[in-house]
Amino acid sequence: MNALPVVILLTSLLPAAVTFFLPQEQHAWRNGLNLGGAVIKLGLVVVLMGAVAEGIEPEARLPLAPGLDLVLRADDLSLLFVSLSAFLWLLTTVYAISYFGEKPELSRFFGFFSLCVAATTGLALSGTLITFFVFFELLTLSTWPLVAHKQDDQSLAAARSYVLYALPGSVAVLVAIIWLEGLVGTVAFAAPPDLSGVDRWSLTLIFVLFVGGLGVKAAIVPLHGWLPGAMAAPAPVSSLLHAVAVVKAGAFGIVRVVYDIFGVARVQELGLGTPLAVVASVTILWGSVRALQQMELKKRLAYSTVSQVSYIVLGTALAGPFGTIGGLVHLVHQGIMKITLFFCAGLYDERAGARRIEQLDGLGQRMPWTSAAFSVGAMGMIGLPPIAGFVSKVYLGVGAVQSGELWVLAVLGASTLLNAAYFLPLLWRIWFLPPQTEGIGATPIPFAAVDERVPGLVVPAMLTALTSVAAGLFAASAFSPLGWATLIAGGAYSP
Amino acid sequence: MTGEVALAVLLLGPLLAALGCLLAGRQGSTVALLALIAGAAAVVVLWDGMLRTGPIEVRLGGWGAPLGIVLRADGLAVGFLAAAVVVMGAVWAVARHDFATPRARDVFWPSSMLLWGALNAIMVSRDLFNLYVGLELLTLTAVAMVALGRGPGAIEAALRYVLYALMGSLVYLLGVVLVYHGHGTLDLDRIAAGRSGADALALGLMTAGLAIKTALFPFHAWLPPAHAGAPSPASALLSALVPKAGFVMLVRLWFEAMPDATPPAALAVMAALGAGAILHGGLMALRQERLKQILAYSTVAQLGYLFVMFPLVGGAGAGTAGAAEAWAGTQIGAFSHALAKAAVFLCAALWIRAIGSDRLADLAGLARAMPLSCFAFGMAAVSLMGLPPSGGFIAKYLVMRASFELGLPGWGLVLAAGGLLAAAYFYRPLAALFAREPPRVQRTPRLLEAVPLALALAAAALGVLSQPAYDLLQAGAPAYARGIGP
Amino acid sequence: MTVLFDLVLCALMLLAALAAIGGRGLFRATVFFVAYGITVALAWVRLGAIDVALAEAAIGAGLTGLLLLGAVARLRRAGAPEFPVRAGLVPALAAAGVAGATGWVALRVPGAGGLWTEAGEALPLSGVENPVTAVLLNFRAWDTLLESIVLLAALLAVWALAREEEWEAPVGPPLHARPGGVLEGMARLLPPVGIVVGVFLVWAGASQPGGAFQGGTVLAAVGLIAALAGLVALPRPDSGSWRTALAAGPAVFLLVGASGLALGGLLLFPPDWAKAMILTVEVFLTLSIAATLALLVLGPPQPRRMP
Amino acid sequence: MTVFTGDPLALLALVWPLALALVACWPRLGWRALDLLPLASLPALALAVTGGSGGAPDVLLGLVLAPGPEGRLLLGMVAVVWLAGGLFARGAMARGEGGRIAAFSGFWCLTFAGNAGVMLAGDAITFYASFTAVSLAAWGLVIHDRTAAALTAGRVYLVLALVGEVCLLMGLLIAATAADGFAIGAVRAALAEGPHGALAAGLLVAGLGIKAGMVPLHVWLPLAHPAAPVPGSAVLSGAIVKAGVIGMLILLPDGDLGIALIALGLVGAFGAALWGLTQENPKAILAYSTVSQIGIVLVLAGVSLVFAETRLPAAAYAAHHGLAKAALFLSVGLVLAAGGRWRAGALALAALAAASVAGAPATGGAAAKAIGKAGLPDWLSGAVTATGITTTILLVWFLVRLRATAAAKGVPKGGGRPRLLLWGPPVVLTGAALVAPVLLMPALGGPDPAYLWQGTNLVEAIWPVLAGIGLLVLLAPRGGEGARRAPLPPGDLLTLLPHWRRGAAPVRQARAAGRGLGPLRRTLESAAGRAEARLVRWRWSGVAMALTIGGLALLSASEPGVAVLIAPAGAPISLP
Amino acid sequence: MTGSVVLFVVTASALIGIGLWGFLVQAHLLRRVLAFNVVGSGLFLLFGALGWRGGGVDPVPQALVITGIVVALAATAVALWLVGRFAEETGRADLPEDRREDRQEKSSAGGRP
Repeated sequence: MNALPVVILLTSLLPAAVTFFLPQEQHAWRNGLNLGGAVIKLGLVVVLMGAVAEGIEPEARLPLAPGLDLVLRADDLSLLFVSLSAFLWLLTTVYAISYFGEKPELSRFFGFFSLCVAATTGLALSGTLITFFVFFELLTLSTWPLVAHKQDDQSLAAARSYVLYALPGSVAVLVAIIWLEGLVGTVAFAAPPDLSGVDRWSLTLIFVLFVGGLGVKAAIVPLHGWLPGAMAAPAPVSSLLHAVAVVKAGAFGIVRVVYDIFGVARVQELGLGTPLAVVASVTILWGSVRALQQMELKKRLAYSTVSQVSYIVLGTALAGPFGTIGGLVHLVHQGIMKITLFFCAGLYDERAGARRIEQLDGLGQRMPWTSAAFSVGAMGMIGLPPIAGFVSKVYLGVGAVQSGELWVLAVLGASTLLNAAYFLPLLWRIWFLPPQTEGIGATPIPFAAVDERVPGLVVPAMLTALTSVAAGLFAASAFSPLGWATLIAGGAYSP
Repeated sequence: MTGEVALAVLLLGPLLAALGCLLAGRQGSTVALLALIAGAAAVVVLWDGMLRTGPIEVRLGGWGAPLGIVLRADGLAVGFLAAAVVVMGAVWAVARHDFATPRARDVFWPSSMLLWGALNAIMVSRDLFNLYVGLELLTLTAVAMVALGRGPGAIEAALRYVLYALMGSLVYLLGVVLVYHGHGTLDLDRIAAGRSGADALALGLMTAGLAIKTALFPFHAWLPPAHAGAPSPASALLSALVPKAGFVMLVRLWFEAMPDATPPAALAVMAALGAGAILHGGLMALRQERLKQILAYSTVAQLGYLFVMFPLVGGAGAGTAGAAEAWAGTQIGAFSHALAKAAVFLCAALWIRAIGSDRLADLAGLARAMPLSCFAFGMAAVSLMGLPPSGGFIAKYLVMRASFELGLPGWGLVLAAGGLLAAAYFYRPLAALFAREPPRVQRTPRLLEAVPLALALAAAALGVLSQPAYDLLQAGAPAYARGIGP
Repeated sequence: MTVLFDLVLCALMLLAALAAIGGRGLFRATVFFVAYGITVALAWVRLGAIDVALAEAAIGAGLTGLLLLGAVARLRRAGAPEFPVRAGLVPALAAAGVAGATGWVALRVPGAGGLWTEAGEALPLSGVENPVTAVLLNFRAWDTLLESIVLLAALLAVWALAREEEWEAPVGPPLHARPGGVLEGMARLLPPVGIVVGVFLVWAGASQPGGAFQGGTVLAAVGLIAALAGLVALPRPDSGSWRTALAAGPAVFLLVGASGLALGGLLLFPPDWAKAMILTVEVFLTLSIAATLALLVLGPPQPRRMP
Repeated sequence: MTVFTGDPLALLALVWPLALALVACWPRLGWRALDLLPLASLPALALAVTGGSGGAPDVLLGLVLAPGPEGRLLLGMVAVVWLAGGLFARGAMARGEGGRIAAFSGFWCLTFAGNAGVMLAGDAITFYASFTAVSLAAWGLVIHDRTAAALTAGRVYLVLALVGEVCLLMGLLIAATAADGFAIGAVRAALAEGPHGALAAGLLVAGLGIKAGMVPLHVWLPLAHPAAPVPGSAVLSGAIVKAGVIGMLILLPDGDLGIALIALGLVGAFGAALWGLTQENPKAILAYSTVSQIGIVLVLAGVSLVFAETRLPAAAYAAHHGLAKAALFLSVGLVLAAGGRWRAGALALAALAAASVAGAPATGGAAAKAIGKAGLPDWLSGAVTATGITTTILLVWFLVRLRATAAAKGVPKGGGRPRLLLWGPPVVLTGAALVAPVLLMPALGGPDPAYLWQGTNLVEAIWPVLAGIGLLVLLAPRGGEGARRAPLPPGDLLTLLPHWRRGAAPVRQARAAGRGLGPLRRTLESAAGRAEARLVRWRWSGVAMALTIGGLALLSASEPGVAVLIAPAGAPISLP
Repeated sequence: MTGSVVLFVVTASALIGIGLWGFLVQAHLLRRVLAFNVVGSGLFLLFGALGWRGGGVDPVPQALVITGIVVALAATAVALWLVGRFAEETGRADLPEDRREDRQEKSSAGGRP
């Protein structure tokens, strides 16, 4: 059982390693390999879930140097993230296979793609800070070629700005980790370090470094500049990037730092919860305002991610049981909703050539399934019941009140309105406006020729849309993300 | 005795092979291969033997110090011997295709064997003057390789290199003279056992001399043109291995020969020079337009990393776990730099073969044409940036942690900044490789592309298998760098 | 009296050095340098180090001077910079500082006494009577072995300067010795003498001052004169026999050193066989050193421009 | 996993319309999706009669469907209104454009689900979810015609609805936190006593008030009602605004908050009625009438808050208003669709419904007022009676305008005999409005129906109506239509606002960090370049070398190395 | 004898200083090589003088000095041939960075091509 986390990691890592060396023409092998890995992984994650639910926490350890062990360990928090990434990996792989068809450079793409998922998995299953950092960096590195995949100027510029932001962030995290470990020794999540002997200012600075460094990935304002540009990547990448991989890694890291390193009580004692909440709130609002100004669909979605991911941080910062649950559950909810939106954005782009929002006009007629899925995602983002986003919002709101941070409610409210302001016009255009008569985009696709019926693209979008409805509708069920999040929060607050 | 035989193979083998290459002419590479195989076997034997019985000591001619010369293969030495044989092997594989003309062939193969022999000699020698002779041999072979370069700047670069090297050796030798005067011996351990009023100046002189040879900032100006001007496989040797010889000598000098003459302030000066190298080299690398120049300035910067160790190992933290971490981290960093830097230079070698240029603009789009080597370049760059999972990361991590543990976070932060600079200057070639338009390329055998990949993977593997490296480095480490680990 | 002699000697050395460093005209500076080398050799004689004196005279002054003169000739047409480039105070202070500190420390710090005793005690076991030779070829044979290799490396570096298309040409500059001229006459006369002197130096090195390096230098000089006179054809860098000559000495040294492993240790010369082994090494080494030095002076193959 | 508990009918009332909404999406259905509309509210109607409750613990955060008496009453009313509206729509809109009709049908069912949900909700989350559904889906009803007016109205409606959503949710969250649970009762208690209860209650009033058409948050209403198709207007005014009302009734705690409600209610009751007189469009006039009537409901609700009494009277008044107002809206459609004597009949039907709204004697309106006034203090009772005057004036004005509009439109093709589906629903609704309150009077805490026939009460019911008519005759502008000033646009307060710009002002994005670092990087790089140019010259290298030598030597000589403190074995020793 | 030791040590140091100064300030490459040799011989002389006792010099420094002389010769040869090749290619006997006319340009352009 202890080997299970390693095996789960390998289900992504091995396909990645093999895919790199597959000749370009071996489409069947490559697809089989990646799909197989994804399916096996999902299965194993379910097994792991069972184990963790029974209270077993498998752990595998690889000593590197003294005080530097790579530890893979599954606890309930990591499982939340792993299951999300396993599920979405499978769907994204299906989507990506259909999306790319037999385009060139696919071995490279899928290699890095699987590597990216492996990094996310590793990050989720990390048992120590340094393990976390190792995978955190692997993630940075493996996503770069994905962002640059199209290899045009825009992609390369986006990739450049990504690295420009990510690496200083990594350095900050590394400094924070090493500083902390220099003070209290190796830090494992299972046994939070004893920080009582450390002076206040060091702790504060370390915390700021952590949040600053992880905040780059989590796209906290003003460290978010890379994210909107990164939408230049192919749709499956954007989907993964925005839903599970990069931004989530940052948010997940902040969650880990707050709960498993500092502990909620200490964060409050240091007076850091409120500033963090303020930062998250500013991000939420700023991201929304910027999204409102975007006329390109994927850019708008990207800024929406900026805004939404900070819900997670906000929940963490609120440092109460409900806030925690809200933040954690949003980790999952935002993932499935945002991936739906990006799947659909990819569909609009690929099948109708629509990239700008005015090009969406009337597409609901020709692409009803896509548009339905998109609508679900968009309404979920706004927080309309019974879609998943609503549940997050409720918990965050209650968390805010619990913590006495009533102003957070205003932020949530304003964000809801802003979300509505930039999503509803999209729905309006898709469903209610007449189609543009001339073709869309650079190489016009005649409106009548628009055809969404590519199962590999539509079905994943539909599935994630359904999942986000189910996650919200059956939130009270024990097996829902909310159920898991509640379980985790119980752990965080029981001692 | 096995250890001694293995050592003899590593010391005499390359020299004999060099003579063989000289005589064999066309078959030079075959001779070199035989020597490399023997050398690799010897390294394995030595490593194994050393882990079982501790450092292997040979008193040449049976004399021993102070009259004779003592060789000792400790963990540090064996580590570098291993790195050298791996890099040499990789360079061999690429150079076999690269040095086709009689002149290049006839000079390169003997010179490369001599260079290897000189490196091996330096790594195990415990005698200050013997180290000097070894270093001279190393320098001259390195100059020969630079002079082999075809570019217009190669001669100038070689000339500048020689001038620096001449002055460096003289200043070092002056220090040796003072040490002999003060101690009546040249043996490192015997020097450590006594004290002399001449130590301070001798340390200063020898350090300055070695700093010049190691291209430590601010004495690095000769290195970039030389390493950029040499034929690329030779550059790999020069950048990956040659400066490490001077570094190892400095380490031996400061921590083994004269630990009592190295107060914190002096150690801090060394680290400050290292910090200067990191920042200056990084910034200069950012300015370059040619790949090999970037790589050469990167070497300047990376050498700076190694010197940050000084106040951490020898300072107030001596004897603590932090010191051991800094020691191991730095040496692991040196190993992984050797592997990774050789990998990137070999990539450059392949690319210059394929497109005839190493200007960044000309590299555009190479990722599509030569994916394997570009991947290798990327992986090696990751190690050089100090990002996980790689030896470079473990190195940076250990040293940084030591700096924080010992309450000297400034040095750790310099490392962090250096990592950023490295990312910045490696980004440009990487981005160029990844651009869309593939250039016209001559076909390169896939197997050849696998060579830098193997090196890059080795550098990455060092990150995962750093525990054996750590154990190795603990063998024969100075007492105050021998920690038990947290 | 001796002090006065020393004073004069030292003054001469300093003057010659200053003239060599600061003298106007390259040729003159080089000549002063040779003169300086000879005064230094004298100083070594004064110090009673005849081995070093021989080496300094033959190598430090002689061969180096020869190399410098050749270089002066080659650089005649090169654009020369002003002299000195700018004699600022700071470099002068820096140089004076380093030198002064060295001298001061050297005088202030009591010497540890060197290795007189150890060398003396070990001498009977070394197989030779000359302690310097014992150090060179036995106690610190590894140094000497590397040193002989250093020469080879230097030759490789020099050869690396050849142009690709000239690799097949003979080494050295084109020579135009008049047949029957003075040079030829001298060249016919000198070699036998030189060879005798060289061989003697080697042979004597075991018990008296002299040795492979000094002997090799003399042989090299002889060879050079013969070559200049056109008596010996200049070899090509890829000449097999010459390469054998270059490699023989170090190779024998290496093999003998390695054979020590069978006898109890690396580079071990058992006292009984030491003399024979060292002599064997020395003979081959002299040959190789002579060849190497001569080729070093001749330099890489150079363009043959028809007059 | 428990699917549901309690009465399955409760769940069915909610799920059934949702399922129908999905069915309406079936593209083949086209305009025939209208057939679904009347079906939507049947289970809810049954539930209102049987009065069951239930829940689904796994759904949302534990779905609880437990209507109180007010909820049950309003649920029944709402179900009837939607049923009638659905039938009318089936009659009026058949054979329209397929896709649009299907969308209308989908929104219809969804809106109804929400409308039923708010009445059924037993927990705050269910209430909020339903409220959202009824609010946002109703937008689809408003914009159905896609005219410019409809779209503007839709936008205003949507913005306000969303703001209302947010206020409601925030208020609920504060309260639920204090209550440590989402049960309606607990939430209400927490609003009264918990921390930040006043703030939460304020937010709730705002959120619910927007929906209910409470002055001054009513501005969407006069825009949306005329813009929507007739059945849409009917359900909007009759049923949907009651979602706000029910919220106020079941969520707001007893206390002084009621005073605010009374004040706002009075302003609305009179102000809106007067403002409605400026309107020409009969549906706009009806909309202002709705605002005015809701004002009365608010007064009643406020009183029940202040005196901690049952909310049933307010609910009863609202229920009657729903029926009557829906009947009025439908009759607008009927009048316009009818010709000849059929039109006269339709106008008479409208007048009947209007009389009921005005509280004419022996109507359901009088009964509702009687129920309401039962607990009122005298001065308030008088005020409520006085609203009869304004209401009468407004509704007569409505009838006048309706007749004029119909006349202007002329007689429709086909002789003017409307189909059963057009006249049946308004007739039924009018009937219900006239009779149901009277029948239910005792059950709703009012006096016995006989009360209505007592002389004084008759007089009290009739004088406002007469006074209104009299006033109208006195004040009516002479000189016919032409002399009237140009009508004011609907939307009153909204027109006072300056034109609001679309979208936020452009915000300049902070320059990318990389670009910001550019100058610094260039400076550093060129400094490094200059240093490099120096260091390559021996002049400088040599000096640096000398300095290094000297510096290290001096430092080294100045104090012993620290390493000497460590004995070879690793044990520290002390310096002598 | 002590007096002579002092004399030789001082002279050797002075030679080192002279050579070093020459190395630093000379631009002509041949003069640099020459200066290097002056430093070298001064250094060797210092070694000898310090090992001087009675009628001879400590044999170990003697041997080391001989080795040093040979190594210095090797380096000198390489340097001189390099200077020759450099002059052949560029027509100059000095490095660009030491040329006065270039200095202005160098410091402003920063770095070599």
